[in-house]
Amino acid sequence: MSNESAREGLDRRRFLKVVGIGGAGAAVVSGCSTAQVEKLVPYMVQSEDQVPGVPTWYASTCTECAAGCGLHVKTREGRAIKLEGNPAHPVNAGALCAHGQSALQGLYNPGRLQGPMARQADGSFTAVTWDEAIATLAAKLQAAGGKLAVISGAGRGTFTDLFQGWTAAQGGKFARYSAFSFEPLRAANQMTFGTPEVPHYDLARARYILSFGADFLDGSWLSPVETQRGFAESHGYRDGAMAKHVMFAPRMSLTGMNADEWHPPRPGSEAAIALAMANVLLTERGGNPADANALRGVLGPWTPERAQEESGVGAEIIRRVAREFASASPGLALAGGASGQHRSAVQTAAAVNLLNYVAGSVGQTVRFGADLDTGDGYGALLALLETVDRGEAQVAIVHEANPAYTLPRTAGFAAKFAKAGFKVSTSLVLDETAALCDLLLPNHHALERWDDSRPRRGVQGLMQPVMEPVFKTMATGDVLLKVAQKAGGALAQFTAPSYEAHLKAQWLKQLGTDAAWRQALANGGVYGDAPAAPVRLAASAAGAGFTAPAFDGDASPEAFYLLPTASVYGDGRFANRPWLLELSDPVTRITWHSWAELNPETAKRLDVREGEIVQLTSPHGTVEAPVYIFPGLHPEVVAVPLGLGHTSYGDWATGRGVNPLDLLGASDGQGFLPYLATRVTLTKTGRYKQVAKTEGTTRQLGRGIADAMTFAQAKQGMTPALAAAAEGHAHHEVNTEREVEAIEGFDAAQREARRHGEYANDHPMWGMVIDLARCTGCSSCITACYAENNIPFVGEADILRGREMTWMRIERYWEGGEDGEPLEARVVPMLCQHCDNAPCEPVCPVYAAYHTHDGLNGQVYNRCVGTRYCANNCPYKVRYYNWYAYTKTAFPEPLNLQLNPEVTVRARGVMEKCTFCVQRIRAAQHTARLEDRTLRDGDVVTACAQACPSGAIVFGNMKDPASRVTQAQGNHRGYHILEDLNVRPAVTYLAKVLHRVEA
Amino acid sequence: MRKLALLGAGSLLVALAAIAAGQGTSAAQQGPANTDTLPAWKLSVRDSAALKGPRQPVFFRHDIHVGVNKTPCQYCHYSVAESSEPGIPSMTTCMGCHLIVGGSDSSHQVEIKKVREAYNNSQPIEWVRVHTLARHVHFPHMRHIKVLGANACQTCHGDVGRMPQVYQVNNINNMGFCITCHNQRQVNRDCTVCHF
Amino acid sequence: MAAIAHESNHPTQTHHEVTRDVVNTLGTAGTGYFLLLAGAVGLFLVGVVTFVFLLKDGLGLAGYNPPAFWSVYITTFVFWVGIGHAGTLISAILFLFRSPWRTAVYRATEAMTVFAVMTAGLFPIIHIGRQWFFYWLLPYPNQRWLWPNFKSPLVWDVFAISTYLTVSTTFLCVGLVPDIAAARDMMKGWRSKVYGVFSLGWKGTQHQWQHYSRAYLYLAALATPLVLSVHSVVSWDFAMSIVPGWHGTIFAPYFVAGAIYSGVGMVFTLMIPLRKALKLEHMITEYHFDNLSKLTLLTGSILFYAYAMEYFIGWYSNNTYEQTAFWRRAFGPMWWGGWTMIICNAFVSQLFWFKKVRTNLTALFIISIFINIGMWFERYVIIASSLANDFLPYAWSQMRPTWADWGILAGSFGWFGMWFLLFARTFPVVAIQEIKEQIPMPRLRKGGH
Amino acid sequence: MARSVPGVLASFEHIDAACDAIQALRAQGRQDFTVYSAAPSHELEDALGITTSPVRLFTLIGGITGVCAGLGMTYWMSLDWPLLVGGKPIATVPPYVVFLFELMVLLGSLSTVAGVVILSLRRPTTGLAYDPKFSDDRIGIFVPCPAAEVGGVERMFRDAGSVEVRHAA
Repeated sequence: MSNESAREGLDRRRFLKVVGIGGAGAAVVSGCSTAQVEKLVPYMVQSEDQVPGVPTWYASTCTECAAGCGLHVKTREGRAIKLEGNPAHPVNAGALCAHGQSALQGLYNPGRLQGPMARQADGSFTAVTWDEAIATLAAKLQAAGGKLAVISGAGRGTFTDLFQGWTAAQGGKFARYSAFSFEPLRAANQMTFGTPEVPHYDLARARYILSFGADFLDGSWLSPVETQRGFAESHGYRDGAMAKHVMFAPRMSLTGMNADEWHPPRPGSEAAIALAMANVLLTERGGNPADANALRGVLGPWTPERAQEESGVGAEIIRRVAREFASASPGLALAGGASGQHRSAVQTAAAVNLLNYVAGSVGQTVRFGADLDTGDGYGALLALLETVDRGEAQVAIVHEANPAYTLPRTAGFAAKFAKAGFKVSTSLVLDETAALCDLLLPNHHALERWDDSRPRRGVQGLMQPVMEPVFKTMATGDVLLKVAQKAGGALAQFTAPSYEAHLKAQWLKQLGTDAAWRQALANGGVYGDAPAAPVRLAASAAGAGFTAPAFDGDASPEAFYLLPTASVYGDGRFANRPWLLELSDPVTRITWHSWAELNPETAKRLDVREGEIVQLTSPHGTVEAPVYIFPGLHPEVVAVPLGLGHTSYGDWATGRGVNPLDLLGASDGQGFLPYLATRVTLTKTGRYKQVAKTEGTTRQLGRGIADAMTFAQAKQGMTPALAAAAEGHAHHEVNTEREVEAIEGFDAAQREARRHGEYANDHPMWGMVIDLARCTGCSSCITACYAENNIPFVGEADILRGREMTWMRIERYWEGGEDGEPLEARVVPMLCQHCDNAPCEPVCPVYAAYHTHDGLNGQVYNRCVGTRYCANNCPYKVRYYNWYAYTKTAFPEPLNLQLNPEVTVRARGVMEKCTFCVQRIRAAQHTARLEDRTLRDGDVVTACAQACPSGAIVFGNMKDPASRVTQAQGNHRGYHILEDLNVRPAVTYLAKVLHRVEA
Repeated sequence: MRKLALLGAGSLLVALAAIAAGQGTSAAQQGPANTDTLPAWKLSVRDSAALKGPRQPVFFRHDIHVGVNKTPCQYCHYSVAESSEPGIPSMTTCMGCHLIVGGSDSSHQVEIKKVREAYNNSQPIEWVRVHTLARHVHFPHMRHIKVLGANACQTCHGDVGRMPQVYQVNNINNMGFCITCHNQRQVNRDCTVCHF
Repeated sequence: MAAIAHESNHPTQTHHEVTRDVVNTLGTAGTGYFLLLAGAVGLFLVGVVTFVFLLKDGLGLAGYNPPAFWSVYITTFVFWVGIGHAGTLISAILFLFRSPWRTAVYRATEAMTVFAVMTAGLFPIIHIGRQWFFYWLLPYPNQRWLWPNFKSPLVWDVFAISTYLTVSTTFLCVGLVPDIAAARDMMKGWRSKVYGVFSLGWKGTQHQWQHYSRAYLYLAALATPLVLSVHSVVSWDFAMSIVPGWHGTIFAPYFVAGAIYSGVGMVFTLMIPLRKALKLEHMITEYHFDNLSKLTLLTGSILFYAYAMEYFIGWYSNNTYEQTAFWRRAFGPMWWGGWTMIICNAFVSQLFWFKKVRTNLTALFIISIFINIGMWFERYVIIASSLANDFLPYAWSQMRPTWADWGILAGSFGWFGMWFLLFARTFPVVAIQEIKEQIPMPRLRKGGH
Repeated sequence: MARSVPGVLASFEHIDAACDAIQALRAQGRQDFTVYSAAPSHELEDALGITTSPVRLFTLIGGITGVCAGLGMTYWMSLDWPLLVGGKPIATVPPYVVFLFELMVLLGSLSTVAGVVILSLRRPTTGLAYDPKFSDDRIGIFVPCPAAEVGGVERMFRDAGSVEVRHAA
């Protein structure tokens, strides 16, 4: 990582609109046609921190969710081309999730508003100048006389402080809201511990993790990267130790897929289980916290048997898991999140709090004091909306929030919001809320502006503009200040000349010196530990309990519980990014559209097949979606993903899929949106839609692709083959001694016969190890790969033909789930294995696929004629073909500015595949050569390994005995997929380790 | 019959000769630099059309800057030793000298005036690219400079110090041009060294 | 003209009758012919238009569903290469075996061979992604210093197909020369002049015959292993890979037998209407069809055995990939294709045990259509179903052909039909001189030789 | 076109008659006469005493050249720029057998045809009298001879059983 430079001014980084050097990224392979005239445009003034052809890195902070991960932004010739995690950042420690990676597609999204716009009398929008826009807003504010309502989704930080102060100065009302606000957690913490804070959950230290409907690995739960990092740390097998993870939730989400045990309770009944467990702990275990005994009265009635009655989960299971939980210290029980947000969600969270408390986890793995930011919550938003509805807002401003979409239709946002006299949006795109507004003041993207964020106490992240704005947008901070100068009056106190100056002044108050400010910029912020704020049991904790939650709609057994799930598309804000639309859902592997999950038995009973479009009807509305049959679902539940069904959110999102919020009621006064609170009836429409999923067959058929072993076997140091043999299915072919001798002799002779030319010299041999015990299947590697390697998306129609271009894909297989066997999910990241004896190479007629001197399976795009024989002969099916000129459709202006100039953009008719990020290898070799040294371990990190929040991927030189990859290869859990083909892959997988229930 | 056979053999020969000629063109172009162009001190922009190479918006005289004034290449192409891109000089680099140097000849003064105007108007000069490498080739300038030294530029770009207007001496998009050198110097000619 | 019993080994016409009957087939043609030709050209144009779209938009238009990266185009390629095997087999191998019944049919089958290989030769170009770089497969000197990969079966293919095309064309043309001379001598006016050019000055002197006969023998001797090798090489496109269902040592003989089987099938399809249209029923008789049927029976039975062996080996190998591939071939999503190929090839060919079938031209014609369909499906099943179910179940997917597949398929039939129709009216479809060789010349004195 | 050669042209419908005539001509010591027939015939060959054609040498040389070219080309080109594929040796014979075989057949057959052409051109037929019936059902014999010998030759042909004897000037 080089050259993190802190720069004060932007003026010295001219963004080249007409890019000469290096080209505008679009290096298209097309024979040797260089006929057209190219222009070289020099800088007016050469900036010191930019060398053409050499990437410049800036530290920043991710704003895609409230977690505030640290970023390193790679720029080339004034364009941000890749986001990587900041290794020094305490939240993400260098990793970055798929949402964070995709921020670039937010930055360069063609759907972005290109400048300020005002609504005309006929209802259409016309472009205005910033001066006009600011003058309009200032005038409206002057006229409003304090009747102002602000909805802001921004994370905590200087901007929010400014915005809040700016609003308050005028006497306006302010609410901070984002869709997943974890209000039940706050309410439960208030109830049990007397504080509404969201604590820091330390999964890394936990030895036993219980999830009560908390989808903490599904990408939308509190701080996703940090959570996953911690989970991999504790649940990833290492040196004979590994935490156990048990999940109680009606659906096997990605979190459930990574659980050692998954038990589906009746929807809404998790609290009963948690209470029963706390009861078991309290009665059976000594050494409980002293004040926990006060809970005996509360927990007493909650026997496992009663919990079984309420939840349908066996009392024996509850008792056993409780005892295991008690014996593993420290443990951690988790609740909260959209999928568990039913009308008893507060009770669930409170019960889990009690369980943690009884187990002594509070203060250990549940640490108060961090105060994770989740906004003001749903209640605050509804209250604000009521004031607007009462006509108490002359001006309404919506910033980084899209309540017109994220609220159920029954909340009546559009009608209530319409009562505001003058409505302003700062949204970057014309989203549903912006479409209702009168004035659009598009904000800079986070990578184009100065800002900061305080995701939790002790962590202050800074953002700096890494490039010139793509469009004629303006940072909202600057808009606020300019409006203040224009409007005067109560706003006259905001005198900072620019938001940048304001921000710096605020930081200097804390940091003191300019040098410290520069240091903070280079580091991406200032990080420290959150002060611990120990909590004790509050008196109100006695109010914990469980009452079965109410559900709207048909109570008859023919109806289903509707479970809206959150994954790739988040709360809907990611639905306009092709990388994420094409990213197959980690659980169902579906792309580009909505679906309705049904349990196989339910589907059989109803006689519906995959792809049959069903109509789901609740008292509040109706949606239609094709069925996906999913074994990891409670039979009485139908699950529909959140985040699609936009009516206005750019070309890619608008009209795509359905929004399950249309089926929900708005509120019943608990202060949060109960996502899981509706029962729906299901009607077959008789129409079909082929489900655009990337999976073929869901079973491994005993082929040992995603191998696993039990914890006991791992502790004995068993190899996957031995473990499989112990399980009674030996899928690995064993050669006789003579065969082995012959094979080895032949192999040695072949190796000797290869030693010609460059192959006779000494070179590294690149290899990779993927630890399946750590991999959760989160798919951030896929998005990182898309970003690094200029991979085009192909769109839904071609996904239906299996033509996705995922150089790195996650294969998900099911094990068990039949004949009473527990359902087990296995994920395995599949990428080019860079086989030593690669079957793809000899079949290429033109040497476009060949083996490099450093052990890579080279793919020379400009030599490829496209016979596709290599792809046929690839046993791993990791070669991808440009059936059409995808690069022309996948990178419309200005998305093409994101293209990595170091990677050739592939033309139509060319085969492509994972290259082990050869451009990074070559760049590292260039650097080493310029510095007159040899490569060191860690000089080359592939994009996938870099992004992986679980740290499951290790890359390096297999010839270096000291390298991490060589050492990881020596692990007894190591195996090669399809080893019996003797293709000798360079990718070694380490078998997953499972805590299986002892018989 | 005989005629047919003769015709066949003849056309084969012609084809072979054509291939051989194609192979030879790069070598032919490499001939001695036109020593007689240098004394043409007073070439004006009107003469540039007759010169080899694309006409530039400003008739920049490499033969004067490099050949006469002995400006080192890296003075302007500043990043060639550290980056795959050699870099083209920023307008300030030009003005570093041309704030003072106004040109001795009227033909020079005209061109220098253009530079000054462009600088004053903050309007960068859009140079026409002479050497455009196909986009699927990654050529690390810095490694070549590292190994061959700072004055190795003319190995590929020819003696620009004798070119009033820069033109392509070698077809850098002929892969054979690269490979010949790599072969002679016994350096790696693996495909993924350049193509990825 | 005496009716001939089909048992007889020799034709009973006089030399003059032979020349007359064959040369009379040349020249003017009826409306039916031009309608057929127009149809063929029309189909060919469908293919051309499809190809233009493929060039413009990309191969995505065709129904490729990865993991099946090959489908209808390669299927049709192998189909036509297969068709192109009967001709040289009959003309070269049966020539070496001195099989008397080949003479009447070999010219037409040889022409069929050449045109089928010409058709097949288009497909490697059509099916690749960057058609305009096809020549990179050839070892020509270039400034990049690059050569093709001689370990790739596709380069073997290039050499095998182009050699086969060259040699079979040469073989056809060499055989044609004396017959064209005969046509030249029997015709009048400009036609005589045109044929005169193509006859290359052939006079039939004993010196010419001396070299010609020897050369023909050597050409036959060279063509014989070539026939067997070409489809072996094509089969190695598959057998050299590791795809379950492809990776079998049985493939070369299996494919060669299949090729001859399909080729003879196409011979039936073409010759039965042709002999009627050209009024050559007395020259191409049931005797010939009976023998061709026996050849079909032999190769069909070899196919039967190969199919059985494939499944047996799939099971016996105890290799899960092979077992799954063959299970899914028979009972998977493409079961219909798998059974079509078995019924049309293995079972239908067994009808030729019955002489009544062998000598009933209507039955033969219908069966030949089954053979054509069956052999196309054989290749489609081998390619599409094997690829669709290989090593990683996650990647499995089924083929769904599109209009672009059918357009090119139709175009290939049009292209083939166009050439064959043109040939049938332009050149003698029966080898005049070879038939004459079988008819003893009259003698002044009885007895003797 | 070259000037026509004077001589006698005889047509035969019967092969034994033609053979008799040939033997008679050979008995006269004539070597330069030309025999036409529509199909090759062993009887005529025997009568003429024709030996095996040297065209087989062309085939042999062409075939051997093909074998050498096939192996040499593949081996040399593999080593010219060594590229490793599938862990196989850089240059290796088994896959190259295909090329030596194909080139053997290709060059073998092309040189055979070339052989026929070259050998046939050694005995050009230009100027020799010819009759279109020779490619139909007649055997023709043309004897070039000066006008003085015409009568004798014509008589000899008639005696042998020729159906038509013509004097070509």
